[in-house]
Amino acid sequence: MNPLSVVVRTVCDLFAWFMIVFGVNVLLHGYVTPGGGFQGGAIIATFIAFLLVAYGGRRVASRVNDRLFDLFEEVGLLVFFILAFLGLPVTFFFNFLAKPLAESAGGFIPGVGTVALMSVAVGLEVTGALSLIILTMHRGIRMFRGEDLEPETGHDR
Amino acid sequence: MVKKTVFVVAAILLGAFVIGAVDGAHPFGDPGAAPMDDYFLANALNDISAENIVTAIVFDYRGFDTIGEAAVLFTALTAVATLLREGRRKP
Amino acid sequence: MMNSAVQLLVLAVMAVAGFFALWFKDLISSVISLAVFSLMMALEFYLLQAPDVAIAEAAIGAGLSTTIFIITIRACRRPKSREGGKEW
Amino acid sequence: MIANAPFFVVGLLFLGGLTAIFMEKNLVKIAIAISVISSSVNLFLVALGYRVGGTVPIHFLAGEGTRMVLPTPQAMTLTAIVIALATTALLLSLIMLVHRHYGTLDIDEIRRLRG
Amino acid sequence: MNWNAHLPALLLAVPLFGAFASPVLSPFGRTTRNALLAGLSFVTLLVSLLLMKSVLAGGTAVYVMGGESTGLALPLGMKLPIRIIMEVDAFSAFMAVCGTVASFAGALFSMNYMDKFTALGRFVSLYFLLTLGMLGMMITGDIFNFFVFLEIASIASIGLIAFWRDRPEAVEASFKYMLISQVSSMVFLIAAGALYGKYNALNMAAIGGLIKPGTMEKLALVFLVGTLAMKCGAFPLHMWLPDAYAEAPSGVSCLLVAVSQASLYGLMRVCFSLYGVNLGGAFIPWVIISMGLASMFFGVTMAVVQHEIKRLIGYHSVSQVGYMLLGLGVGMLVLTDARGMAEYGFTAIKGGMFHIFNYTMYKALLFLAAGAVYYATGKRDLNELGGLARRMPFTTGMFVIAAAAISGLPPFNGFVSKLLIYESVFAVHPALAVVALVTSVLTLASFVKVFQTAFLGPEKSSFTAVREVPAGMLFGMGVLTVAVLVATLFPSWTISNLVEPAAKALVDQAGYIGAVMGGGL
Amino acid sequence: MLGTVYTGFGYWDVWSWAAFFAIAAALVLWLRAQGREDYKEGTDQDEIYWSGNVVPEEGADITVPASSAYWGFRKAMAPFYKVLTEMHTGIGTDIVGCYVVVVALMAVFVLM
Repeated sequence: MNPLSVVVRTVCDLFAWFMIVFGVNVLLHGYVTPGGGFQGGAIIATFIAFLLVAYGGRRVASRVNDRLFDLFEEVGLLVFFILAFLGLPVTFFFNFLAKPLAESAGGFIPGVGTVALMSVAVGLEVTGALSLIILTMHRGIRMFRGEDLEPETGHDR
Repeated sequence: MVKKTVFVVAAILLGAFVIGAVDGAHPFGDPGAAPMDDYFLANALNDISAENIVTAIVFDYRGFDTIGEAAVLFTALTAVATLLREGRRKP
Repeated sequence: MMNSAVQLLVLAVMAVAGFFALWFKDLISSVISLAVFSLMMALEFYLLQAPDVAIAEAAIGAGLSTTIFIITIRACRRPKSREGGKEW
Repeated sequence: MIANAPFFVVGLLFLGGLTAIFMEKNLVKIAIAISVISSSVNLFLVALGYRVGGTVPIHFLAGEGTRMVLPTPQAMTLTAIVIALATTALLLSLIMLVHRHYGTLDIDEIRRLRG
Repeated sequence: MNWNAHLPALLLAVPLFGAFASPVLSPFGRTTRNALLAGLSFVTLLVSLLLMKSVLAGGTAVYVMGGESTGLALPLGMKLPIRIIMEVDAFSAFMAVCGTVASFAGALFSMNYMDKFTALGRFVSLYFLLTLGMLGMMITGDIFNFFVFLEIASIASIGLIAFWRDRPEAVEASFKYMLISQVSSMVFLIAAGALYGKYNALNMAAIGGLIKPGTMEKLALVFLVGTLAMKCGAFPLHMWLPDAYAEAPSGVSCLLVAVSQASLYGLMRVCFSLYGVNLGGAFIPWVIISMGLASMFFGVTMAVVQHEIKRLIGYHSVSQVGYMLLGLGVGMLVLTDARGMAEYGFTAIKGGMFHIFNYTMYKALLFLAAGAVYYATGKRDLNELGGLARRMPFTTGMFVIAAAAISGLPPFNGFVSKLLIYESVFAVHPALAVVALVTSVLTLASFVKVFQTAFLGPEKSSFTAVREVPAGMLFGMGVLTVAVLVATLFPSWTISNLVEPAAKALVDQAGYIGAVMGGGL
Repeated sequence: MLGTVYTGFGYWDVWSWAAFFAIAAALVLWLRAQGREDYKEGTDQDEIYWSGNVVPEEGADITVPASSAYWGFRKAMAPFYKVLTEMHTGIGTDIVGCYVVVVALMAVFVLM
C-alpha cells in the first residue's frame, strides 16, 4: 500500500495508545460495566493493527517483539488454567474466592472472586493471541515475496 | 452448470429451512418462561456479587465454555503459526 | 416504537451491507462492506441490549477481522510488480 | 414478518452467504461468505435472548427490579464470535498458502486430490 | 478428597495442561518434549481406564463444572440444570477408552516419525488439543459445550493435516476440510440455538426430557444429523475424508480415526438420548441405514482402485464407518419396538459398538503401518513399493494382523463384530446383510492387493538400504496390536465387560436423562 | 467361556477355530514334508521359470504393479467407475454442495 497521508498516520498513532488505555479499562472493570476479558483483549489487540497502518509493516516487524506477546498468551492461559484447577477440592472451576453481596465490601480481590482474576487472565491471553495472529499473518506476506525459504524435506531419505 | 444450479437451488432451500427453524424457536422479543436465565438474573448478584451478569455467566456459570474458547483461540494461533512458520533458511 | 423503528433501519442497512459484501467483485470494496456490516451488527447488538457483545463485535468484526482480510489480499496479489510493491 | 424482522434477516443473510459460496470462485470471496454466515448465526443467538422492554443484564446500569433480557445467549455469542474470528484467521492463512503453492485463487483449479 | 469423583474433569484437564505447557517446555529440548507427549498421553489413558472402571462399578458419573459439589446437578428449587455438566455413562467411557488408546499409540509413533520437521513444540500442542477436543465431545452433556469441543477438534485437525505445509496436497486437503467444517458447524450452531430458544436449556438430558415432536425439532434434528454424519464420513458427505486422512502425518491419521468416532458418538447421542422416542418415525433411522449401506459399498469400491497406500486406507475408513452406521441404525429403527429390540436390535447395537472398538484399533494400526512404510522407504505409491517383508518383519507382521482383522477373516475380532451385524441386520432385510458381505469380500481383495504389492514379491534394488523403523514407532504399533489380539482371543470378555454396558447405556434414554434430572422425567 | 460369543442366532467360539487352525497347520506341514526329496538348492531347480525367456534382474520388472491389479474387475465395472470418479471432482465447493443438497433433501423429506 502506498504511504498514507501524515494526518492519517498521526491519528492512527495516537489512537493506538488510546486503545491500550481503553482496553485495559474495559478489561479490569468487566464485572461491573460492559466488558471483560475478550472485549478488553480484542480492543488492546487492535493496537497492532493501528501500528501497522501508522508505521508500515517493515518497521513494526523489526521493532515489535513477538516474545512479549508469547509471554502474555502463555501466562494468561496458565493462570486461567491454574485458577480453574485451584477450585478442585470442590469442583473444577469452582469459584472459591467469591463472597455474597452482603460481605463483599473492600478488599484487594473484589467479591466476584475468580471472575475478576480469570477475566484479567483471559484478557492477557486474548491480547497475546490476537496480536500474534496478526503479526504472524503479516510476516506471511514477506514469506511469499522472497523465495529464500528452503522447503522442508520432511522425513524422506 | 447443471451442478451449480442444483447447488444454488439446494442452498436456497436450506436457507428457507433455516428461516423455518429460526422462526420456530420462539417469537422475537418473547422468550416465554426462562427458568435457567431467570436463575442467573436473580442469583448472580447475591451469590457472587457480580454486577455484570454476562461476565458472571462467562467466567463462572459457564466457565468451562470459556476455557474451551480460550483453547480454540490458542489452537487457531498455534495452527496459524505452524502454517506460516519461518522454517529453515537456505544455507 | 421508536426503538423498533431504529432497529428496522439498522437491520435494513445491515442487510444491504451484507449483500454488497457478497456482491462486489473487487476484494477491497467487499472487505470494506464487510466492516460496515460488522459495525451495523454491533449497533444492532447494542439495540438488543447486549453491550458486551457489541463491544466484542466492534473490536473483532470491524477491526481485527478487516485487518487480516486485507493482509490476505496483500499476500495474494500476483507477484508481478516486484519493484513497485512497497510493503504495507 | 415485521415483528420477526431480526430472525428473518438472520435467515436471509444465511441464505445469501450459502448461495455466495457456490456462486463465487475466488477463495477470499468464499471466506467473506463464510464470515457473513457466522455473523448471521451470532445475530440469531443474541436475538433469541431479547425480551421486549428488557434492559441490559447489568445491575450497575439497569437499576433494581427491572426486567432484563436473557444473559445466556450473550455469553454464548461472545464465545461464538471469538471462535468465528479464530476460524477466519486459520482459513485466511490456508488461503495464503494455497495461493503460494498453486499460484491462483480460483477454487476450480485447486483439485490435485481427486478420484 | 475423593479423586474418583473428579475423574471426568481430570480426563479433560490433563490434555489441556499438556497443550498449554508444551510451548513453555519444548524449548528445553527433544527429550523433554517427547517425555511430555508420551507421558501425558499415558496419563490420559490411565485416567480413562479408571473412569471406565468407576462408571462400570458405580453407574453414570455426573460432574458439575463449578458447582458446590460434583454431583449436585440441580441447584435448590430448580427443575433444570444451570451449569455445564459432564455426563459420563458407560457408552462415553467406552468411547473415551478407544480414543485414548489410539491417542497414546499415535503419540508413541509420532516421537520418532516427526523428527525431521520443525516446529515440533506446536505439533505437541495441537496433538493434545485434538485429543482434548475428542474427549470433550465424548463426555460432555451440554450441547453448546459439544459445539465448542467440535470446533477445537476440527481446528486442531486442520492445523495438523496441513502440518507439512510445503506439500501442496496437504494444504489442499486441509483447506477443503476447513470449508466444509465451517459451513456445517454453523448449521449445527443454528440447530443448537433453536433448541435453546424453545426449551431454554442447553443440557442434553434436560432438553431430552422436555422435547416434544414438532416442525422446528425435526429441522434441528436434520441439521444435527447432517453435520455429525459429515464429520464421521458417511457416503455422500465423505469426500474430504480420504484426502485428509491420506495427507496428515501418520500419527495424526491414527488419532483422526478416533476423532471421527467421536462424531459418530455425537450422532448416536443426538438420536438415542436427545431425541430418543421422539425421533418421529422411521425416517431418520432409514436415512442412517442407507447412508451406512452407501458408505460401505461405494467406499470399498473406490478403495479397490486406489494405488496410494494411505488414500486406499482412507477410503476403507468410509466403508468401515458404514458398518457402524448400519448396526446402530438398525438398533435405532426398533428403538420403540420392544420385541424387535430384544430379538435383533440389541444385537445390532452390540455389533456396531464392538465394531467401533475394533475399527479404531485396527484402522489406527493400519495407518501407523503405512506410515512406517513411508518412513522407511519415502514412498507412498504402491506401484513403487515391493518386497519389504524381508527388510521390515515386525511392520509386516502387524500389518498382516490389522489387514486380516479389517477384512473379517475368521479368527480375528473384525469377524466377530461383522458376524453380529450380519446376523442381526438379516432380520430387517436380507439385502442389508448381502451388501455387508460383498463389502467384506472387496475389503479382503483390496488388502490382498496392498499386501502383495508392498510386502511380497522380489526385492527392489532401490530398497536395499531400508531398515526396520525405530523402536518407538514399533512400540506404538505394538500397543494397538495387543489391543486387537485381546479383542480377538477374548471376544466374550470384551463384549460382556466393555461393549454390553455401553450398548445398554445407549438405548436407555430414561437413564441418561434421570442421571441429571434426578429420576423425574 | 472366554472365547464364546452368542449372537442370538448362533455362536462363535474362537478357541475351537484356533484348534482347527492348529490341526490344519499340522496337516499342511505334514503334507509338505512328504514332498520330493530330489529337490536341491543352488541348481536349476530353484530358478524362476520365465517361459523360456531370460529372467530380468530387477525385481520390479516381473511384478504386477498395483495399478494393474484387478484389471479385469475394473474393465468390467468401467461405467460404474466412470460415474464414481466423476463424482469425486475434488473441488472444494462441490463438497460443500453435497452437504447442502443432502441436508436440504433430508429436511424436505422429514417435513413431508
